[in-house]
Amino acid sequence: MPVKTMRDAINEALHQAMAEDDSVFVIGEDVAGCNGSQGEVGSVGGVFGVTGGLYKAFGPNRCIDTPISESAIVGAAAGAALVGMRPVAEIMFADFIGVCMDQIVNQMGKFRYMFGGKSTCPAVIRFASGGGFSAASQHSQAMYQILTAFPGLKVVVPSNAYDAKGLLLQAIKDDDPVMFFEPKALYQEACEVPDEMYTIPFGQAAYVREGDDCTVVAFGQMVPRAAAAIDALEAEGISCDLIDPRTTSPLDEAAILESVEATGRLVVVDETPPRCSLTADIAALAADKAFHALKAPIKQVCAPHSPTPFSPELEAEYIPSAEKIIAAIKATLA
Amino acid sequence: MPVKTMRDAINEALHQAMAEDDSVFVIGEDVAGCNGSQGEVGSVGGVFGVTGGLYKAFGPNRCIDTPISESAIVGAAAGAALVGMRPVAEIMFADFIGVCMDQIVNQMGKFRYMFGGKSTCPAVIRFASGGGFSAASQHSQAMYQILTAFPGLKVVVPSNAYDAKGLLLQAIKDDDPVMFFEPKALYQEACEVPDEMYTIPFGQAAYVREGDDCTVVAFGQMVPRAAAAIDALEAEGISCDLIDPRTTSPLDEAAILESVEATGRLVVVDETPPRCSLTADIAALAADKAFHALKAPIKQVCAPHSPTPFSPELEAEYIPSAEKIIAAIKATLA
Amino acid sequence: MTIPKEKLLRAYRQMKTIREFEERAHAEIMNGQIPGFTHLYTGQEANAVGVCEHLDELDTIISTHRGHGHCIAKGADVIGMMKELFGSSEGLCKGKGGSMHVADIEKGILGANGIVAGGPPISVGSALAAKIRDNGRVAVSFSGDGSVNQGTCFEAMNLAVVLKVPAIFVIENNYYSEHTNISYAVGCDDLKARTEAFGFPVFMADGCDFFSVYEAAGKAIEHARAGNGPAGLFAEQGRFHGHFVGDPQYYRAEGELDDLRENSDCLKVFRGRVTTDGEVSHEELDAIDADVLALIDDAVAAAKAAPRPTAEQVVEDVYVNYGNA
Amino acid sequence: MTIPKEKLLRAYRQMKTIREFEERAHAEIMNGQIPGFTHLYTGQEANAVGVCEHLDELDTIISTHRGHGHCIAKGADVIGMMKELFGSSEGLCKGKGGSMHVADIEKGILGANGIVAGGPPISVGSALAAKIRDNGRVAVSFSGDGSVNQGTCFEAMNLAVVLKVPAIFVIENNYYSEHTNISYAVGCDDLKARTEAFGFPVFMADGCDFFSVYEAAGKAIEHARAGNGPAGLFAEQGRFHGHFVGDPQYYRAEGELDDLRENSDCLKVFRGRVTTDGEVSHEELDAIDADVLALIDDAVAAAKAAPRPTAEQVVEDVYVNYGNA
Ligand SMILES: Cc1ncc(C[n+]2csc(CCOP(=O)(O)OP(=O)(O)O)c2C)c(N)n1
Ligand SMILES: Cc1ncc(C[n+]2csc(CCOP(=O)(O)OP(=O)(O)O)c2C)c(N)n1
Ligand SMILES: [Mg+2]
Ligand SMILES: [Mg+2]
Repeated sequence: MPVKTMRDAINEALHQAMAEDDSVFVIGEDVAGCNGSQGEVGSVGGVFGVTGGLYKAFGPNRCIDTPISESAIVGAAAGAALVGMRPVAEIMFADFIGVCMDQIVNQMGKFRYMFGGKSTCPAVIRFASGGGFSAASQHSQAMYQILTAFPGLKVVVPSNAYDAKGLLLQAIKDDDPVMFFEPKALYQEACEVPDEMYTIPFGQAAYVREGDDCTVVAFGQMVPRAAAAIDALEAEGISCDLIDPRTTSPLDEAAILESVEATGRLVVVDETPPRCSLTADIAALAADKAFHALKAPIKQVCAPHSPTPFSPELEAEYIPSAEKIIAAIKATLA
Repeated sequence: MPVKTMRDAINEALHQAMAEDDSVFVIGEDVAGCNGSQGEVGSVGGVFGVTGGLYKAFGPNRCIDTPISESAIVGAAAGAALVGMRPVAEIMFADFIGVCMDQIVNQMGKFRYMFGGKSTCPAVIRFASGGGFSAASQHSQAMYQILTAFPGLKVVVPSNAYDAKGLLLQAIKDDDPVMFFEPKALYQEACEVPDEMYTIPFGQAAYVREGDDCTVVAFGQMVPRAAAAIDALEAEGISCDLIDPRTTSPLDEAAILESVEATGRLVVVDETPPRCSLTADIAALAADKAFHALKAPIKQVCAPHSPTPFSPELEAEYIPSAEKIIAAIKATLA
Repeated sequence: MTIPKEKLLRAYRQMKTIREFEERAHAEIMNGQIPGFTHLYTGQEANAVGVCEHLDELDTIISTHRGHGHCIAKGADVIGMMKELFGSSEGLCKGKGGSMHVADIEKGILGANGIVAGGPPISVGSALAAKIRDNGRVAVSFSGDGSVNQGTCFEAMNLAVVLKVPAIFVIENNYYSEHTNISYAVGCDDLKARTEAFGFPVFMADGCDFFSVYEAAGKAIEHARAGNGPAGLFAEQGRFHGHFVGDPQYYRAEGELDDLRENSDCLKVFRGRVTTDGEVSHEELDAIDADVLALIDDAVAAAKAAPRPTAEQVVEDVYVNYGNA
Repeated sequence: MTIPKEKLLRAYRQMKTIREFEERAHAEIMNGQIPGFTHLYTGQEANAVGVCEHLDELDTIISTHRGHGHCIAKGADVIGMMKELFGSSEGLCKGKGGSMHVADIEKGILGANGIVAGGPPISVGSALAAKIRDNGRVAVSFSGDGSVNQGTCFEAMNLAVVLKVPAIFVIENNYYSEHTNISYAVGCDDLKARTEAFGFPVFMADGCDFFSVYEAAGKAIEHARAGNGPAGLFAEQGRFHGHFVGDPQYYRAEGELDDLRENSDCLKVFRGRVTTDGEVSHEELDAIDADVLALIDDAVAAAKAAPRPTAEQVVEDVYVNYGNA
């Protein structure tokens, strides 16, 4: 099977979805690039290169550059989706949710409910998410935990190229608004990805590792890191389940609970600060619904309660390391 | 001691803080009222009446009406605070955080960290928060759980008039940006409130009830409701601790953990939907740090994963009732 | 511009329907029958109708917190709306939206909206869809004089110009945003010029005169429909009630409300004009009045008798489907 | 307008300092010594200096992602800045902010800012404080041609007019926001007119000519300082590098960069003018060049030798204090 980076897998999904369904279009800042300039329009394809080639393949009506107006971008997606299009908007960095939050959480996320179930809003918003680039406090936030809190939105966080393609194709087909977070630290990571179109259903976790001693639940760029931690522990005779929920809303509660029932221990890993986080969310789930199986305190491995620092040394300390994940797993076994 | 509503207690705190320190000013939509009209400027005092009289007492430079431009309001507070003023901005409904989120979470909340600890931003933002008025999906959200997730902000949620006054006076004195959420369902609720100025430190929970069987942690308008639930259980011989953290960031972890250590049971109550909520946050805290004391699954009582409905019957079902709190407490004792 | 008689009668019926809907809603709110925050459109009827008479079901509108008039003008089911205001499960939004979120997608009504200037960006999206599909549709957003200072409104206007989409920005100047006059909240002296400077024409209308609105709206909509990009329409007309029901209205000049009702009532103005012209008789209009009154009576009666939502409905209608979770 | 020689020499020194700072930063980024996303100001130096030469430490500026030039022009410690870019704990922000968040509150620098148009509302707040205190201070926000379409920018402009505060909006038009030309992103034909329509005067400057910027900025700042409310300044001048280091710059016309460096270099323009006028000799400027080179050499050496932050510092500086928790 061909090996592709997450960037290329997402790009391929966009190409295929747009070819299949002419109600799909992409919109955002520099998703084509060079508009108004003397350069060739379409030669950029997004600052992370994810929308490369779409302008050339589908033209200016389907790959639409915008001014720096995130609220208008999301609004445009919301409105087009309400009348039956399937827009895929790009908000460059997830941190910029700050300037378009209302359109996401109070508008597209609530339409269906406020309108008594009589509308659909099949829009996708893509975000480059998370840390790892010394991009400092305003360009490093994961943000998916924030949107997970809002009913009406679906929230997706792929951890590898294969999942990214299948989840994005599902997102575009999905009739609800889907927030699609691409951990930017993983854009260059590659794995086998089929050329054909395929979808991965929402609310179905992936079992990344299987083991007996502890359940580890990790999100996004923490998934490969947790896998590395678990692999390192094998030598010490410790084996863990590693669950990647893939979608945080809906959440595959059953997969998590089943595993915790079996192992009796839980470590939850995410790159966000701790408060009102997904690590807390999953821990609380287990503390209620798998309580009687629990043999040890539930450990959360996450960033500290601080903004993301710039300096690489500080950021390395900030984002959970494999070492910290190992320590947490061991703590549950102590 | 005089009895005052929460509205009046907050208003009194504003009057006193402004009289004491001329760097304090209020800014927001209709905080004075009638500007540009033929009516008397200052005769409104905020749509909830909380800033009544401030214009007349302190004039147009200290009680400042604005256009409907929430990002500019928060930005104005942030910038004024950076240069040493102590602004108190009003964002009418907490839901409107959607249109000014960046200025709150990416700007004022991160200045100090990004600037290496060399700035202070002693701004307060006040929000009318939460449900109970059939105000539907865009005017009923609590939202404090969302801001609690962002390091750099302090977050306050009073549950009675006495606390509201003392916490607001502390917020205005505080050198960090403070998000002050006023549960609008409590504006008319009254209790004894001293005329003098006093402060309540942040990060110190209030013990609202004391008991042995279960720890209940509740926020904002859920505090009196949880108290009613606990009082009703007394007849059945069940006694509970009721802890009101009062500030969600910082959080008085010690008070919660100490109580859970003693009771072995925990119910967390809030009016928000469940995902990445404060109820999950507190449950996760206990599932780690009080794990060995726990005798029963930790129960969260919160709204369902849906936007707030309009119809009173639906909203009554949506916001946790005393009955649901009672059921959860009993479930931990089952 | 001559307007066929049939259209005139329909316009009158629509305006009268809005008026009676609002006045009865007002009464029922005062009675405590309608929950929540309700903002009435009384007095501004000619705006909504003067615009929507140019639209068909495939064109879209998006509205504001003060949305009843726009929805009725665009063809929303009046009885379903009244049921919605009462919070019935038979309401247009099953009692989940209420006054501030009345919507009817099939009629091209993308909803009332509780967020000031929440609508314009969404309307640009609908206009963009029309452009992509090249189907001749237009998208109208209504918003108030208070909305023009919200960032989303500006962004929407600029994006509409950049993408040259058929979006019409209708700004209804009723002089106040809540308790603040436009002369305070809009910093510049000439809001029309400020808006036009974004790069599209703005047409002006007297909001108490259906004919004025209809004519100006026609130009704006024609401009957009012809593929020339967005257009604006400013209509000036005071509201007859407070911002919300219960507003003490300290901001009013003495006699302002009486003057409005006396001299700026679009129903009176319309009646005066069409009967003077001899196009329509008083009797014809009176007959419509009677029809409308009966309709609204029915609507209120139906709303009071309509079933109430049940607890399990709280969690319905959040998603089309919610995966396996 | 005559400018004292001393001031001329200082202006040149400032521009040259920015230039060398940026060119060395560029080299060190290419070397892999400077982490993160860095946006260079090379070519636009006259904007920052032409404005900041009118300000003292109690006036404030707020900047953008492309902030080094503004910070240096306003007096930030150059060595501390270079250390910050390298991520040292001795950096101006202790290595926590980096290029996009350089700040020095004591010098009136409210920070570079990673959010496009994040700065203008904050600057209005600083201007509001000046108005309330009636202390004669002004607040300048720098932002780019791409920022003018962000809602926060419009809101800030309108609020500044409404409150009549001494805010100066400096818009630096370097023709591109990332890879998109202003002619695409700004829908209208005349951005100056669109901005003036908000209700304040906008002055125009040739951004490669210090004298042009200095003169126009003087007018804008004087307008604001005198209590007349906000003012705008538009300065046009291309950047010499890509949007960020590594940008392939597909959007450039052939020869555009060469032409910029050849014909729109503010240092050359300045040198040409002051030496032709005979006010300043080439030797005097050469001496400044040498000084500046030495300073930047020192800065880079110091930054490379500076201590690195330690793990426990991650959680410091979030709050002034964090209660009992
Ligand atoms: C973003 C936002 N800010 C504030 C409000 C509160 N609010 C509701 S209506 C209103 C005034 C709106 O004025 P205008 O746009 O003129 O409409 P009108 O009420 O006059 O029809 C305000 C401030 C809101 N709903 N949304
Ligand atoms: C709200 C927001 N949207 C998008 C970005 C990504 N971004 C960073 S710089 C930039 C272009 C800014 O252009 P301009 O304002 O002209 O400044 P210049 O880079 O030309 O100095 C963009 C889109 C951002 N930082 N913030
Ligand atoms: Mg109005
Ligand atoms: Mg630019």
